[in-house]
Amino acid sequence: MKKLINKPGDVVREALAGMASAHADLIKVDLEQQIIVRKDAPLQNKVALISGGGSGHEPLHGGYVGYGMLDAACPGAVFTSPVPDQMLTATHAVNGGAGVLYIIKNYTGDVMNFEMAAELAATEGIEVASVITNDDVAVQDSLYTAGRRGVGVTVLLEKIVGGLAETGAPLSQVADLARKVNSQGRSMGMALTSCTVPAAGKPTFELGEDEMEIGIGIHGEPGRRRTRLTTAAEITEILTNPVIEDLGLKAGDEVLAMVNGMGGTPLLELYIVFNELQRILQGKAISITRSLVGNYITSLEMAGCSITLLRLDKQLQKYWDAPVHTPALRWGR
Amino acid sequence: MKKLINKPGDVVREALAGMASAHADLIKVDLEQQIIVRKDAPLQNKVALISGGGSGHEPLHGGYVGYGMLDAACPGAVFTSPVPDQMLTATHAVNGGAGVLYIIKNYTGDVMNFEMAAELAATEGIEVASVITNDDVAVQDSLYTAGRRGVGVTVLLEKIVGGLAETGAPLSQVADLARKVNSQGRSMGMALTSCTVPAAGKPTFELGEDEMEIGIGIHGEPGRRRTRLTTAAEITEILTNPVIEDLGLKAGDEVLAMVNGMGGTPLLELYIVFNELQRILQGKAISITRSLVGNYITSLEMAGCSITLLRLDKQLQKYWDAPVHTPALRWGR
Amino acid sequence: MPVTNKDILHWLQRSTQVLHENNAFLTQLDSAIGDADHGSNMDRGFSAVITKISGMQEADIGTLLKTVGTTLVSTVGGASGPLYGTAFLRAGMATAGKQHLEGAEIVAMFEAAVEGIKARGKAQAGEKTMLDAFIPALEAGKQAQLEQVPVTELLQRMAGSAESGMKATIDLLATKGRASYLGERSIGHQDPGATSSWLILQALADTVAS
Amino acid sequence: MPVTNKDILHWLQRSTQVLHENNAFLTQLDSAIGDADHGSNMDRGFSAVITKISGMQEADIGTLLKTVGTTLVSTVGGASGPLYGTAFLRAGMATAGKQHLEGAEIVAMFEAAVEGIKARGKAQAGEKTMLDAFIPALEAGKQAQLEQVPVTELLQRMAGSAESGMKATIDLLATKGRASYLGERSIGHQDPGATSSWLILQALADTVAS
Ligand SMILES: Nc1ncnc2c1ncn2[C@@H]1O[C@H](COP(=O)(O)OP(=O)(O)O)[C@@H](O)[C@H]1O
Ligand SMILES: Nc1ncnc2c1ncn2[C@@H]1O[C@H](COP(=O)(O)OP(=O)(O)O)[C@@H](O)[C@H]1O
Ligand SMILES: [Mg+2]
Ligand SMILES: [Mg+2]
Ligand SMILES: [Mg+2]
Ligand SMILES: [Mg+2]
Repeated sequence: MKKLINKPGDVVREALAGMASAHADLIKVDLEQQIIVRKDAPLQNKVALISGGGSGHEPLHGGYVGYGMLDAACPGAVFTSPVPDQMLTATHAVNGGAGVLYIIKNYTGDVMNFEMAAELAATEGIEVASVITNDDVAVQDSLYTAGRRGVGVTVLLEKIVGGLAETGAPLSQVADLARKVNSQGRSMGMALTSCTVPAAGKPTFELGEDEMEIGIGIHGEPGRRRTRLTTAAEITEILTNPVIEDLGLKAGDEVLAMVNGMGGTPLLELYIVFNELQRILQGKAISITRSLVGNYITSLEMAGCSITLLRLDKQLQKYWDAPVHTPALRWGR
Repeated sequence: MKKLINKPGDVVREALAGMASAHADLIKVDLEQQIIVRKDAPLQNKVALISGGGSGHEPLHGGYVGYGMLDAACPGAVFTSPVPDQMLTATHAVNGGAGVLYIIKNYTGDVMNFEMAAELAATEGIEVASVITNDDVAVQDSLYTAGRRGVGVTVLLEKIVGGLAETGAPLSQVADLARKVNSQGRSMGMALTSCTVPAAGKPTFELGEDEMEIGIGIHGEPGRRRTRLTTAAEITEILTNPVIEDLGLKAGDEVLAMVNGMGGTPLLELYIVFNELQRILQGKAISITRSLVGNYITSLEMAGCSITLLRLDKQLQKYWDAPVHTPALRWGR
Repeated sequence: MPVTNKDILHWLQRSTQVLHENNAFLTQLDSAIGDADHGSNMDRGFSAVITKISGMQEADIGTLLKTVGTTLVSTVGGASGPLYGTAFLRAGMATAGKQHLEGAEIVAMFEAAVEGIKARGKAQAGEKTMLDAFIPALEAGKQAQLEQVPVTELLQRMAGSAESGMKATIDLLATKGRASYLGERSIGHQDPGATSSWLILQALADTVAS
Repeated sequence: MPVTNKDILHWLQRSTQVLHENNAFLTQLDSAIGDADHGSNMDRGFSAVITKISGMQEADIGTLLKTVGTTLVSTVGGASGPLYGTAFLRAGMATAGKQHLEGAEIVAMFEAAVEGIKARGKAQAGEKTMLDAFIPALEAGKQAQLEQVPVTELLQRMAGSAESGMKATIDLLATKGRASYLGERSIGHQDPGATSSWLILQALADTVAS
């Protein structure tokens, strides 16, 4: 295992300490409770947005805490959902009286831990709503799985819904927009390499020199199928077509397109994939109105990428464009 | 070689096409001449900033074209300096009559190609000044080397000097500030892994499971020495101490600190390094007034990091804080 | 001889040790069909448990088990945190105030635990989860209780059935948890959660036998 | 027999082919002490050259070589682009208007090329660069010219000296170019630029001999 770390058990705490000093203008970090909170929280009469999940997906979620996005993030151990105590502490730290929205990626662990936190918050009379993201078309949603995973759309949702929350909209409206964003976005990912969980010390799986995994999530896990490595053009087709189909995108539609790196893929390659994506969508007369190319929701040092398309309308575009100021996403101020 | 590419020979052109469509609001890309130009160029009576170098360092330089930073970037083949024709075409595209500043990283190839471009521009009567960055303390500047390489400081310089140029300052003043920034910053880098130039098809060098390279540049090349892999704490010491010493930093000094990923290192680890850096500087009563943690000047998918410290004063801080709007760096608008 | 609160304490200590020793093994199982963290999750949780209960020599069994439950919920995370946490919480509720447990009480305790896991995880037998170790163990416990076997034997039979259940997960297709994303590819791998469940049940049988 | 402009065309064709065949080899040499691009740089440059000069059967030697120079400057980049570009530009200036070259003119042409490389790269002999192939070749050419040997032999001797010079770079410590960053670690590796220089000089000797 080759990593810039000290002890595997200290990875998350030390990275949080680093974040705290690098972004002291934007966030407060509680190293004891392991939560990241917006500097000016709690904000009176603003719905507070909390998300969380295992570490190893940086900048998700801690990098998205700040003006116009999340009020708090709860990072768990690497690839391990945080615990209800973190979420409850975060809830106390950010609740400004207008209620709290939990943004939960659909993984059994995340769902159950947030569920327990919500139960506890409810007993204290705090108004909590939850939205679950499940945009990964690699998982066939059916009786035979835990349901589609929450992946790339989570980033876009945190931004867009954060934009609305900043206006002082009520919890029900904020939660509705969150559900709408989730319903209008889909993703699919692939890996060229696995990654190594620090505590495990070796790669989660092994891939041959000419192999790739299609339909991976964001936990360094194997995907739906292993196939021969092929060109960026074909890989982009493989990822994009199911997304387009599942969303029912058609000529004239406008989308926000994200080409996301899994952590170990150079930006140069992500732009090549974006070029292919643009070509595919252009061929179907779907226009990319907004875009994001880079590492936004990662799996440690995994090489690979995911593609997310979000069907845009006036409302989503407006809150996407709204100012945001977080460690990892910033515009308009 | 596992990469998200089509043909090795098409990598740069296709990535540029991807950049062009992803950032059509900020940049114009000339795919024929292989140059990236600020959307609103040429700007009358503003000194134009041009940089360039081999591809594979993304977001450098193309990601830094836009308001408050570069007017144009010339990307060469992967790890290969661009040619004078690109620089000259870029010069024509951005010269608004106030002169042009070439920002050149100190590599024999970059220096010679920019030199030839400057000679050609001079024959056309275009006022061109050049500044060479050479901040890499891993290279002992002496009669026995081609001089220190230009690395991390280049990013900071492009931002700060871009801030001044935006105010309409004359070329001599812009060039002076560039030289000042270069003189006040130093860097050092290390690698956990090598990287693979697409056209070469295999890693530039091989490192054992418990080895690292200290004193690397940004071209996937071997460094000054190979040593046993150690902790993030020790690695940060190894990189930081020569930088502090060479800059002559002392208690009370303020710095801009950049922890830069080489392309394949997760943000989680970069924050751990930043935490160590903060600890080291705190121990010497040097304060980190501004910071940057992430992938800003990379070597394809190399795992590793570099540390850059820039001694700040009022002037540098002011232009660092000035608004910038480029694909890779954005604030204040 | 009934199971005493001392036995429960020793069981928890033994579980902590066994899970620590099997950290890498459990993570290896989780690498194949999950995300390579089950070993460190369980190890982290139980090492917090052992600290938490270190001063609780005199506590009744219900209090002990509830403490285990809340500690696991607060320190494990992932899927296994809420599931094991709920299991121990429910087990603690079923044994509230007790200083020792007869066979029937042991079975009732595990019944409550299993109900808790099912309620929290919305899974049932055959989905390639920890339930595929717990449910056969519970069935075996019920049967043993019907046969009025001594507590040591009851626990041995439970552990034995947990072990066969765990081994049987190899051939199952996962339909719950992270392994379900693999579809058919989940077949052929032993479930990590079923494995940790067996380790914990075996630790109980071994503790009481010795 | 003097070297004709046809010979020069054939030389450039042969060089293009030889550099293409040695693309991987040159890049491998550059991997050890550089950035793994010298092979593709030279290959890219000369394949542009061959396209550029394809219609230039009637051009004089000076025009041909200047075209090579500008093409290399415009397509190679890196350190080798300006250096080889300048070398060919200067060689072209030294042979302006000529349809054939006698031994003395060949030596003068290479002298101009070497001066160009020195001026552009600010290097001298012994710094582990292409000059360590070019300078011995030039010296050998001068000596051969003093001895009034036929042109074919003069070119053979130049190529032979370039080859020994290239091999001698293995033991040199690099003090110019990218390899200088390696310090002592640059010793033990053959310089890629000296190698491509030898390949080009050998191609000339082979062209004229055949
Ligand atoms: N819905 C569920 N019901 C019961 N057990 C489950 C369920 N989902 C997952 N599990 C168990 O949890 C184990 C995985 O635990 P762990 O690796 O710690 O959490 P995570 O899957 O969140 O990484 C699985 O092996 C399985 O036995
Ligand atoms: N200053 C110099 N003078 C002469 N030759 C040089 C000089 N610097 C580098 N070279 C030659 O250039 C070669 C490297 O060329 P290449 O790999 O194409 O460019 P780069 O070093 O920019 O990647 C070296 O092997 C060396 O022979
Ligand atoms: Mg997990
Ligand atoms: Mg190069
Ligand atoms: Mg797991
Ligand atoms: Mg090179």
